[in-house]
Amino acid sequence: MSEPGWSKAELLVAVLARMLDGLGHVAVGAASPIPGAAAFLAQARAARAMRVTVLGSESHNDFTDGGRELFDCAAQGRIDAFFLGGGQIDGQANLNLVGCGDYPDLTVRFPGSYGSAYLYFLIPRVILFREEHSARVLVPKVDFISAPGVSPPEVYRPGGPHALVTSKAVFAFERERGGFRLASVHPGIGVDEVTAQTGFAFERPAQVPTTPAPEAETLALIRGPVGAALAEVYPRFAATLRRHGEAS
Amino acid sequence: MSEPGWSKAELLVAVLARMLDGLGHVAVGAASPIPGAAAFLAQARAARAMRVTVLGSESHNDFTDGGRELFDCAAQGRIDAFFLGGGQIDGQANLNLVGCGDYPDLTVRFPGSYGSAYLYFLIPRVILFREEHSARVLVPKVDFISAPGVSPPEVYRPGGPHALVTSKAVFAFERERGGFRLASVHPGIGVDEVTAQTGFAFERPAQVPTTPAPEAETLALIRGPVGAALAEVYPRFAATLRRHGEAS
Amino acid sequence: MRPLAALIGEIGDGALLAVPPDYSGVAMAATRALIRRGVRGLRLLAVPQSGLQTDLLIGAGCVAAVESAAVSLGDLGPAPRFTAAVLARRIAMTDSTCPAIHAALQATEKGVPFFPLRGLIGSDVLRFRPDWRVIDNPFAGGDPIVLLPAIAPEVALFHAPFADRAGNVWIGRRRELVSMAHAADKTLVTVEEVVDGNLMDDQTLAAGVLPALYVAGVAQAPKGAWPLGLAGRYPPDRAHLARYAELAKSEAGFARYLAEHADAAQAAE
Amino acid sequence: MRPLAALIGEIGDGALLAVPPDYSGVAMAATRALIRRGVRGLRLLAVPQSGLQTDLLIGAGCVAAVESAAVSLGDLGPAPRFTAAVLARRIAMTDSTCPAIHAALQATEKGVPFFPLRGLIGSDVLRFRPDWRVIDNPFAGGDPIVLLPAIAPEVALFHAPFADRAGNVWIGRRRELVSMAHAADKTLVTVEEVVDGNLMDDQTLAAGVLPALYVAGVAQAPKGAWPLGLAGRYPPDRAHLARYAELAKSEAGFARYLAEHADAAQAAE
Repeated sequence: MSEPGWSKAELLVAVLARMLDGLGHVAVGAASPIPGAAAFLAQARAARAMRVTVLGSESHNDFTDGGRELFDCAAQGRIDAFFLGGGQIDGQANLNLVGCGDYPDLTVRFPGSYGSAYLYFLIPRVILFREEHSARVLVPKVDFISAPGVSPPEVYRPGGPHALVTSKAVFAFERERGGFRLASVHPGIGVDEVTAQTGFAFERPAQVPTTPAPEAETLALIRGPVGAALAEVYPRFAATLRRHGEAS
Repeated sequence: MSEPGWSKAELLVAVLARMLDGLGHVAVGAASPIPGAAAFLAQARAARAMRVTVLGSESHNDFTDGGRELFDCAAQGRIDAFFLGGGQIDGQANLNLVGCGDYPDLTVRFPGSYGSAYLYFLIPRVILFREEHSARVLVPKVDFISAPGVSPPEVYRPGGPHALVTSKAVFAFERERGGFRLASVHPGIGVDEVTAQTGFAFERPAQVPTTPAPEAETLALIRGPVGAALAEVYPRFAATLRRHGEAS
Repeated sequence: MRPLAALIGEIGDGALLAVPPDYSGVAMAATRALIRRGVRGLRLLAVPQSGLQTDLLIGAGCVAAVESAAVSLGDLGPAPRFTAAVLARRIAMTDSTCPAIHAALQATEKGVPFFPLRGLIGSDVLRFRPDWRVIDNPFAGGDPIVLLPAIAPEVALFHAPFADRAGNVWIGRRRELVSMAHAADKTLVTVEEVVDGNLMDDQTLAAGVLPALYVAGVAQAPKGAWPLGLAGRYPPDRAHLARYAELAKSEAGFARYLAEHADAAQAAE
Repeated sequence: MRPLAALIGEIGDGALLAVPPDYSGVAMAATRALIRRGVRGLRLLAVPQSGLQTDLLIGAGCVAAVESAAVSLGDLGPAPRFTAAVLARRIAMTDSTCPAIHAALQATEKGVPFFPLRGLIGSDVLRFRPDWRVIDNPFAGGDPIVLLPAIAPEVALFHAPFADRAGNVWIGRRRELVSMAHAADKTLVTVEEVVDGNLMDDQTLAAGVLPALYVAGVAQAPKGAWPLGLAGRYPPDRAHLARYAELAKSEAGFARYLAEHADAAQAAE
């Protein structure tokens, strides 16, 4: 198989950015270079001004009201999209950022829930992003629910999961049904491989599309202005993108 | 009767300042020159540092968290004393800053309750100050309770009224009993006059003391550093004090 | 940047409009423009009290309702048009107390339906607020505490020293403006001047900035708080305010003041 | 100004100690001084998360309990001593979520016993917090909402760029430090430098000041956040942090790190 003209990271950036096009304000966590790049990409090609807030950044973060402002801002409905990950993610889009085992008797400890138990409820479009696509991460049922994927109708919840993007595939989350549907598999990945590596059940169309490869203009943006914007926040990742750009 | 060597305003400043001696943090409203002067006087002679916050002042107000900070600060227990007045004050130390009549059908309208409905509950030593001593102001029962003088035991109330100072007399408030006791009458004022001009019932000792006149050192402080500190906040009142100082 | 007339075009008849106190940057030029335009039925929320601005809007017939902890001209005495309108029951007055207004805005800022607040119990402020609730503190029992419903202004309007072209507004220590803007659907700001560069690039300035994220529009209005003052820029015009306090005591005097200072002919603003 | 040793003398064994996240001004020099002094039984409250500081204190045996939304070394990976201590149940870990910690401090700041917060319902974060309550929104009905009890730290400890001799501390945009200080009984601050004059006299600086009113003590500690960074002053020492992340994976490695960097011999700090 010939080398594609793009890296896996660039593919993922392009996939995530498509989910952000047209939004007004996208926020990204401090340690999220691929989502960060996707936000800058969507911003670079946005028809109307798009705001990108990168937590922990000095130059891409205009908050001036302390650590609570992100959460207050989300509650005010001023953030349209955010990214969350998880040590475990299950088929109901429940997220586990705390650990494996019978809490509090854990066998594996993750850092903790951060703001997930809140932001997942309040931000309309939460995109789950986890590069590792394995039955270890994508489990039938998480051991600890840092944030639930769905809520009963009486629970105030303007937000929730929109999609799950991994290194192998894209799943859309169907809120009504409360489950994932395989939306596409990345170039070179088979549906069987995805099924085998996914610990939870999911719907799939009769024909599973292939995730579209990044277009030339998209790659040019990623390797140009997006990389430059990233450099302050994610210097190591930005350097990787630039190296790839120079090599190609 | 010979002219005393002090003005009524100076007497009142001295009376109020005695109630502040030894406290750590005194706050004063923007339109309260005599309480403001009393706070600066207490500060000028304090053995340990006393903080004075004048609302609406630029140089005597270190708040940096907006209009709510005074109230939050009081709730945190970081303000020891404050002054309140009232269009009407009754014998239970209820304050009316809203109006006279059968609310909302008022015949007289005052500006409004400001923060009284809150600060009266939370600041340990609230000193009621109203120069006008008349049956119109000091009534048997206020028409509208902006802030109640006493609360049932189940109500959270670390604060409340300490004393009432007018142009004629000083009343101590007895919280247990929920009523005023005449503490002293100002020089030249008779107890009968006070009784006649007070619309509410109050306790009195067999011998009512005369309010002590301000000492020479006190007057020197009022006419010197206190006047200077006042000048930024209450320029017209400070000028009055200074004129009296020059004349005496 | 937008022209002042376009900015206040965002304030429709009947809007729930949040305004700051007299010392905190009042958009008086914008207020006069609103009066000239003939806005009607405003529901004013004073954060947490108001003076000249509210009195002027009431006198000019622009106001249906006021919620405030107080309305007064400070040491210049009562707010005459407010007082007359309340006594005549021409406006719906909702009496509150300063921390309750701050807390109700903070509730909206945090996206919660209510905020708890100490104090209040036993006051007639509480008794005449059927929209407030007293519950028993669920963590203690036998501890009554007031819950205030969140207040969500449609528009917040104020005046500030300067902004940049991105819409970042420097408000300095006047952080009541921050909560107000966070709570409001739309925040409109007039400024003394517009500066080059981005205020967020200077960490010292940034500490006093309301970010553009919360700002729906900015218009330049030099001396835009006059005759009130703007901290650090100019003091209140006390002679003018005293004249207002005197004239506004009568309807005729107020009409004269209005003709002089907020007439449609004064379109320079 | 006080010597660092005197400042941390205010932090007793078992204190409920609030600390900021790694990017917000962590008093690392003070932390090393606490370790040298042999403080024990600290109950750390991360506002709302923590990293090196918490890991170091846990590894050095100073910590009985942690409440946090997360503990991690960021892109350098898990916090090894935290992870080991939690898995071995050697410390009492109370899992929270960022906005809940902010809100619980705001409750103390406002002097109320609880704060409402959206979200949370259906999470195991809530399920394992018997101290949190779900009530039905009294203003709506059929609308469950979480109430969080107020958290009142005994001490808040952080590092800031500068302070004046009156104890006013410039914190700039780092306003989580403000709520933390308002909520804490005592706030202790280390600073890079002490400046002449009063910070409140300059309105531009004043906007970023935590007033002395809330500050129980200030000590000068140049590079006091090292090896973490201090925004606008110096970046994190990534090589050092990477070495820590590696050494701290084992108890022996951590002991070696501690001997090198927080030994009693290092009394220069």
